[in-house]
Amino acid sequence: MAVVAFREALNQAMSEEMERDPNVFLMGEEVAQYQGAYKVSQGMLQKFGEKRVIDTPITEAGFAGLGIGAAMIGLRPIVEMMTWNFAILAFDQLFNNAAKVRYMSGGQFKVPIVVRGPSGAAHALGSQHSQSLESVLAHVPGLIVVAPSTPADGKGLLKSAIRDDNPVMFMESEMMYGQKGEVPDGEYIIPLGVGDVKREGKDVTIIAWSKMLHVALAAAEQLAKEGVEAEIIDPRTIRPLDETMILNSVKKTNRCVIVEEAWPFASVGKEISSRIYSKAFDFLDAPIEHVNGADVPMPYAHNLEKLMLPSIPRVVDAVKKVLYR
Amino acid sequence: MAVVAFREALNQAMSEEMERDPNVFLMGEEVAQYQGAYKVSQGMLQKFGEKRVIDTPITEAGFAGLGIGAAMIGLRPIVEMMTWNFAILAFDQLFNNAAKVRYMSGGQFKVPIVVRGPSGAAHALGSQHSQSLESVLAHVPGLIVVAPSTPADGKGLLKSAIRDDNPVMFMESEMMYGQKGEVPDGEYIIPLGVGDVKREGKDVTIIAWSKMLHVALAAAEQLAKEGVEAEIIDPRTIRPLDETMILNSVKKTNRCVIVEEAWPFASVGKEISSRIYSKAFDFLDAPIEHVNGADVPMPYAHNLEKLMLPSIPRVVDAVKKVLYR
Amino acid sequence: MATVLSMKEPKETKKIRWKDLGLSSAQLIDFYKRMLLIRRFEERAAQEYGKSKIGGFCHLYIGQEAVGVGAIEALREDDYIFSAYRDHGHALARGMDPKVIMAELFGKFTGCSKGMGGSMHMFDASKNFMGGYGIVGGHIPLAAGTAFGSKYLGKDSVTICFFGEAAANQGVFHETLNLAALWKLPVVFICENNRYGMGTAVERAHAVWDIYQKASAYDMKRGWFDGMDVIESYRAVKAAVDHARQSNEPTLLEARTYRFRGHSMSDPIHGHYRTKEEVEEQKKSDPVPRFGEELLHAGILTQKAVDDMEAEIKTIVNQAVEFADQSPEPPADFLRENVYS
Amino acid sequence: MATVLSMKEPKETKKIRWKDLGLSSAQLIDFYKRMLLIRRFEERAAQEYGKSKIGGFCHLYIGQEAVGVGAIEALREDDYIFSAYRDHGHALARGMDPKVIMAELFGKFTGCSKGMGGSMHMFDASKNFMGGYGIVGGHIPLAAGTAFGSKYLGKDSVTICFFGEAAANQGVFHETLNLAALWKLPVVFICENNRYGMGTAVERAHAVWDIYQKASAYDMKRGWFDGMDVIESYRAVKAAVDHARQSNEPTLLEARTYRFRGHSMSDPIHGHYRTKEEVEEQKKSDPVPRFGEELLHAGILTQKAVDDMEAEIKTIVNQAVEFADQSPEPPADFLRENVYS
Ligand SMILES: Cc1ncc(C[n+]2csc(CCOP(=O)(O)OP(=O)(O)O)c2C)c(N)n1
Ligand SMILES: Cc1ncc(C[n+]2csc(CCOP(=O)(O)OP(=O)(O)O)c2C)c(N)n1
Ligand SMILES: [Mg+2]
Ligand SMILES: [Mg+2]
Repeated sequence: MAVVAFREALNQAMSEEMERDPNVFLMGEEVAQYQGAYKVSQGMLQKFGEKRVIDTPITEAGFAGLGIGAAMIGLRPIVEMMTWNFAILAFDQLFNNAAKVRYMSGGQFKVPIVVRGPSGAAHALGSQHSQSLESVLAHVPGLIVVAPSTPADGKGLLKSAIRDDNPVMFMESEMMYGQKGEVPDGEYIIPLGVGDVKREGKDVTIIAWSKMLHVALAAAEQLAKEGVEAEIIDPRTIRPLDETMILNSVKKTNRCVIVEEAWPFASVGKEISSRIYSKAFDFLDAPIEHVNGADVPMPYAHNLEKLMLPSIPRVVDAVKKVLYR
Repeated sequence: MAVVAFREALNQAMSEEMERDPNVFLMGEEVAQYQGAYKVSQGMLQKFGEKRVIDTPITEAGFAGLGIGAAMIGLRPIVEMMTWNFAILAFDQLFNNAAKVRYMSGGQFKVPIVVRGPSGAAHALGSQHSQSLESVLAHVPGLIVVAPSTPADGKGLLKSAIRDDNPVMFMESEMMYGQKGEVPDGEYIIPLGVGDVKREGKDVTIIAWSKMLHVALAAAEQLAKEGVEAEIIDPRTIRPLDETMILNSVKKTNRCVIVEEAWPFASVGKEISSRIYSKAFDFLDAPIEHVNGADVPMPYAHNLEKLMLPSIPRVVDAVKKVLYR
Repeated sequence: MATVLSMKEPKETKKIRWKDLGLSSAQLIDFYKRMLLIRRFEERAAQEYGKSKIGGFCHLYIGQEAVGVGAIEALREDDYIFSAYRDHGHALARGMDPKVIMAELFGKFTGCSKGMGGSMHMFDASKNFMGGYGIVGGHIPLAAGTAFGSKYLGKDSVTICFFGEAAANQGVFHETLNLAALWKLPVVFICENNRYGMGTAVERAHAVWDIYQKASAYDMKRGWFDGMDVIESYRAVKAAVDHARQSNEPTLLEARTYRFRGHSMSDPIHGHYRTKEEVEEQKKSDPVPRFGEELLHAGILTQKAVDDMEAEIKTIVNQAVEFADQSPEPPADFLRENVYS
Repeated sequence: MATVLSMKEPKETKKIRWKDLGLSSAQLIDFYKRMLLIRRFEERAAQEYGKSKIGGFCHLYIGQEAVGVGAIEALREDDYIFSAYRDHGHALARGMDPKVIMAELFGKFTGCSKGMGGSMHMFDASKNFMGGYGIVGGHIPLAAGTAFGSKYLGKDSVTICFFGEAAANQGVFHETLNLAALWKLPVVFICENNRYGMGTAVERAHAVWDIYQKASAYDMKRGWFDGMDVIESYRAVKAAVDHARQSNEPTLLEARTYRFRGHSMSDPIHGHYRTKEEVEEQKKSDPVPRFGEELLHAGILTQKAVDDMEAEIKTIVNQAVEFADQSPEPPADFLRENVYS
């Protein structure tokens, strides 16, 4: 197994799929000549040429819509959003066209598009550039939402996303692009909708995805020193959600903490906790704790940004709370 | 007390506030010459003139943004969206400007704008015209979200919304515009963030807002015949949510059903159930039941549309389920 | 209009008729017949709407038939068509079966979108009819997408995209025109300027009166034509489509037309925003009788042929209603089909 | 440029200098001083960024000083200014205290946005500096909003709005220009065409090369000017602002300029998208020395005065850094201030 950075794993996924299927292409701001704003597409222009690695003007609605149209006649566009914050400009295209064409055409046209890019806070980017919008996207039936936390998951899931016939919203993280991890050699596929236990434990279940998985893992290390064995589960795909894995873990540990970077109101975390409560009601020994980004826009000041985001101590505290320690 | 239709109550609220404050104005597609796509602004052009009742081109992002800019220098725009489905085109303006300017300017600029219009399904309008997006809006800190269910609430809350210094997203319903109800005479104000018990009962709490309140009320009538006394509570304001009222009711009835027209995933209903579970954990005698719009885009066919939407029988069944009947 | 690229005044363009277009008499008759079919179909749709057989919004194409028929006749079978919510006429012009269109309006499983789309969302993959869309302007970039796709796949299909003049104010129209011009995509944008976006007259919503001139911001070929004249429509669109096919260059065409009915079925024909007189005046240019008379005078049609045609169309429309009436609704479990996530 | 409305070639416009503009020597010196302040401030910001005192994205205005200074000097105090994320220069040109700007960059409570905004979101209500915005094109309709507000309130304030040439592709730019032209709003749109949107050259993103011509789609007054020349910037913007004030008519101005640094601090000065040679060539038109030399030759500035100015500015910038350094971060409970819902 090779150790590769997250961006490289994503690059492999795209490149392999483009080699496999001539109908796959990549489009977005700065993906080609500039080699990617975050260098995820490095070298792809050189490898696949201008026809298949395409720089777009800064018109998120326009090129997302163009991708949807192309997908309707059998192409498989990968549309890079420089960040998901900018994709808000394309929400009408995603909500009203990508998510609905298949349904309202009675199944005649599919929209096999992948829209991908980094989500969430990086560092000191301020209010408009630090949003985690997975719950907004996952609210909309017709869209699949993926948020991987490791290079291997990123690769395996992106390959599945590209092959899937539905529109897949693929949420990465600027802060993780450089993070390295083992990625199995050769063809490596992870099915959409299947979560992963990232750490086994018996005392408490911590649910986290994307960047927060790593906060959870670090908290678990610390908790282990205090004799608490946390089980950490990563849904990986937000919608459809691997409810079985979640329920199984909670039924085993009887306690649960959900860590997410997003704002708390009507978040994915609330979807998850509400499901656990309703389907594993009798298994819970304590109310579920949520650790979220604070319910405010992201402040610029470094000290407040840190306060805004979920942190290891906050996760540790939440675990102690559900353990009544 | 006069009996007036919902649209008339909203018209009164706007007209009274425009009389009170010259900085309030109304802007949107067809609000002026055409007298409102759904006649909510009927007569207002004649009363207030072209300067204050303004027809816009079909450019939701443009005129929403224009309203935000005007609000930054002290005007109090009411921006009518012909329906909230079209407001998706303005989500960048709402999420990134309306919700954040106050925060990221360190409090220097406020955005006292009201964005209002009908939300949800009307009848046979199909996938793109039948969306209930309150959870998407309520996810974003900085935005206030209101969804009244009666003419009186509509009037009282809209007046508060217009006077509030924050951006308020005000969600009405095409299906309710003609609905009549008593509206107190004279100045009538309802504070934002305060819910209302629409029916007292002891056996079960049904939480519902906007159009669904009426489905809940009808279900309660039917249940009453079977000896079940449902308490029906209407948060009225979605964000900030009147958590106290909700918890008090559930602590009394020990059972809860949440009815919402929106899709289920990461919905407002999930926010509410998750809060109840976590804060009234020991008071619940059964898992909370959710009655939602089906997790699909809205179909056109009449039979499927009916199946898609929450209905009286579905609410009755849910209540029976939480009562273990 | 004289050519797609020039911007002549309507009077000049009127003089040129079909002689130079190589259209056979059979084709001319077919133009007329299709327009008549749309007219009668829409009239019947209005009646069925009145009987609550059709629900929701229902936007009739009455008055604009010449645009859709002329434009779509200029296409090949492998070309792509996008429409907005005023899409019945385009679907009929494309040769979709009136039965499946009426069934769709009735929300039946035999409808062209299986009853899932309704009036605003007619689709037919077998005819490259890429659908009707309800968000004003929202479908315009999709049309650039199929044009992009044709080019990517090395095919010479062209895409045409219909939208109203009010849609040309939407941001995504601008974004798409820039993309289409920059990337040289084989797409023809057809703005059906019927002078009103709902109740708003062009001059109350647009800073320029000549909608086609919006293409100047993208250095794009552009022109307008008399949208009440099916021959002019065919001529202009054919030229633009041929040009797109040969050179991959897009064009923005403005069809000057008029809607004789209200915006949708719930909207009065005239009211706060336009007078009865204006509508009556416009009806003098009704594209259907106007072209019919021209064909009569030219000896291409006879009164008898017209009468036969009316009878035939009446039967077709009757059968469509009967078919729709008798068709089943979608089965309950279809509610959860076709959305996989 | 000769007038706001004509579209002359740069060579012609070069010949006209400040004589006809009624500018005093003191004003001309002030122009120079402000440009120099921006240059030195930005150079220092780059250093402090290197020391991690400044976080996030940091977009320097180096190379474009003449645009902001000339434009903002053409305004009255009660006029409104909107900027994008490349906003330090505009804030300084507006006369905001370098201390509060540096403190904002440092994320301090004494910053112009109390440390909540950062580099991209500088606000100053007391100077009608309506803020910097990070979504490309997203602030453009807000500027139409303050212009609308001035008119509504019966004031004759004008709004100017800065944005990059890449922003002119965004849909909301188009929607806003239509609204501004249709409603006759007193707003001047200033497109700072520095030839690149991040790494994408104009011609790779725009179907037209003359960005100002995009206004033709709205019948809007338009023009371009040499953005490397502070006098031309002042001249063009003054004419447009005066026109807006008198007639409520908007204008689109294109400032042809160049950015000498990378797009943001994390971006190299040259690389895949432009060559070192190109940047060096452009530096020959550096607006700061160019105008300084002109003033020297005209006897308006002396070398001594320039040296004194450099020293004074150095002190100002040093003090700004010191102030920022010593200022406190926002208190923890400020996290939840200013968001009421
Ligand atoms: C984004 C959006 N805003 C508003 C509407 C409501 N609406 C539907 S059609 C229409 C008028 C469109 O006029 P035009 O584009 O000229 O087309 P026409 O109806 O005249 O064919 C409006 C305002 C909508 N469907 N979508
Ligand atoms: C909607 C949106 N898309 C993408 C970005 C990322 N981005 C920030 S600046 C920029 C380039 C903008 O170029 P231009 O408008 O020419 O301004 P300049 O940076 O040259 O001053 C891009 C792509 C963004 N901030 N917002
Ligand atoms: Mg129209
Ligand atoms: Mg630029």
